[in-house]
Amino acid sequence: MELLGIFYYWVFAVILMIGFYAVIAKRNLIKKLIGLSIFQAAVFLLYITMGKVEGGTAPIFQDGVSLYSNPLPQVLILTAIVVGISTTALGLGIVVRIKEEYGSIEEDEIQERERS
Amino acid sequence: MYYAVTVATLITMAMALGRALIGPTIYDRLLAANMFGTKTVLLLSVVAFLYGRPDFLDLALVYALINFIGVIAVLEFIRERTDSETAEKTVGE
Amino acid sequence: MTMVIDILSWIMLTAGGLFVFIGGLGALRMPNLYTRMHAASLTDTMAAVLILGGIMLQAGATLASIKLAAILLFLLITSPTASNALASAAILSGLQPDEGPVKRGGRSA
Amino acid sequence: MIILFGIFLLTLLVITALAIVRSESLFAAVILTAIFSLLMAANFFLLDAADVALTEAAIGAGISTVLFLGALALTGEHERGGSSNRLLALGVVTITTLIVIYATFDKPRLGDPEAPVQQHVAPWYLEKTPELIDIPNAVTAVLGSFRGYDTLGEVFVVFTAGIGVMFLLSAGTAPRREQPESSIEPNQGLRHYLVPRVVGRMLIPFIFLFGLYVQFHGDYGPGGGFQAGAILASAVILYALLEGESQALRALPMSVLKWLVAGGALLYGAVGIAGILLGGNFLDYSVLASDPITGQHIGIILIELGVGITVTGVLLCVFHAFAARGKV
Repeated sequence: MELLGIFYYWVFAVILMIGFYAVIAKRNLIKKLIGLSIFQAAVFLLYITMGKVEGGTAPIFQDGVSLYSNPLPQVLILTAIVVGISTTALGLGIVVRIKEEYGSIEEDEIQERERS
Repeated sequence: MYYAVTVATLITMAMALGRALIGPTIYDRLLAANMFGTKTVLLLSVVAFLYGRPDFLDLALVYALINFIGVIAVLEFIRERTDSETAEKTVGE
Repeated sequence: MTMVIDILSWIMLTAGGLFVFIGGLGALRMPNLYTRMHAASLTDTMAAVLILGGIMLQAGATLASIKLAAILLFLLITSPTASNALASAAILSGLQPDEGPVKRGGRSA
Repeated sequence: MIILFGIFLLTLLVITALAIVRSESLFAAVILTAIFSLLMAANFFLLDAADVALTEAAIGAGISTVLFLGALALTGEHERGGSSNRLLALGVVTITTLIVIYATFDKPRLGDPEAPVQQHVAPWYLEKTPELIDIPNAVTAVLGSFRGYDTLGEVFVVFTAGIGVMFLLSAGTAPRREQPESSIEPNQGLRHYLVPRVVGRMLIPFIFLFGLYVQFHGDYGPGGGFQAGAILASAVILYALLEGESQALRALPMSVLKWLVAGGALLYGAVGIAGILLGGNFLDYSVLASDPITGQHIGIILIELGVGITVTGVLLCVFHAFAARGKV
């Protein structure tokens, strides 16, 4: 149980870093955005994991249940998911404009175009 | 008994994920994603009962209603692409 | 009476679990896209009917049963539609039945 | 037993994330992202977060795939491959992973009721919700009333992002209307595909109905404005995919959508101002009716409505902005 309880955090760390890798190592801008949303998802997972209470249930009151999980992280993440998709859309909009101006969405090609 | 169904669903999810990873075509991946969606509906319904909170079936209902929009979007995407390819060909000729 | 319903629902749940598993196996092992689609549709319809039906028997005449019936109904409507749209998209892009993946411009990744 | 299911799903989640990053085809990556979202929703549900799972479902099932595909149609679907400074990146990532994992040993175990996060304001929220607000869903109570400022801020972020996308994607090209309507291919959607079209049209009313149910049932079960906005937007996007974007614009013109985007945020702000005018604090709903609890109910319904309207408007505006860009 000790280790199982901590496994969730390891998964969080690994997913966070997979997203981070995509953001720093990939040259394709859309791939970077996908990486960013994976990164985001890892943070969501961490918050929700912290809010869980052993033996509790979802914080929607019901007769005969006295132990509920923490509603606060859920509120934060619920709004963050919708904000996340809006900001991803904004990022995609910028990528589309970059493609139109530079003819490419690969980072190094854009930089070459910039230098010449 | 709910546990048995949950385990079967989870194993099938893993197999669908396997198909999504192997491919080979994107349609295989899409098929796997769609299958994954149905499995999620089943999993969520069963787990809602396992938790004794059947009022959470709303979640499964969302997936049952809107999960196929993704596939429709891909169909539209492919149609658009094929159309523009044919248009380019006609212009080229 | 409850005994009979219980046994019936357990049978349905077990059979449903089995169908889910078989369908998943088919989707993984079948040789090409269209046969795989056939296997996947097994889990979408037969298994869904059995599993959701089994849970419905357990739930009895409650609001949950009505919601389950709605889920089942929509699932039975949407998943064949999705399969149809998927097959249309595959045909449209030049993936013929009976053949393997068509290599065209590196589309098959 | 449940925790084992959770761990299984989390393992699948890691595999999917790896596959997304490794895949060369962006199209495949987008489809895998859909699977990733399904797994996230299942995990949230296992961790007692029904509302969050519902949000992830409503966003991930249709809208995010549609947006990514819209962007791919405009930019090309193949990555040229290769990574810059791969070894350096791998090194940085490995070291950071190890540091983060080392840090996790000091974290409270999963589900520990003594953890600091469970000691702060959360018990107060859980205790006071029945007394002060009297709705069963504590998440909606915290979202709408206790932390109304936060939610107002989030709504304005969504609003700003929508405005930003519209600015970016309407710049630099001639407006579409100047082109003759009968250019090569009028945008016709999937009209020739009978089965999706008939079934889709039949389902749209049900999706709308369900969206409204989620909107107004949010006080009593999982749901609320954010989820409902995404579901309603999915319904209109489905219509646009089936009948062609111009038909969807005829049903819900851009001018109406712009009013929706601004109107929802304004409604939220107006509820706050109304609180001030009636002698309370900003976003204090207790003064909206003679009975504080009824006032809270009215306030929460109104602000959830505002959230729902803005989210629907923004998501649809973003969709139309991408779709219109493709046709020029």
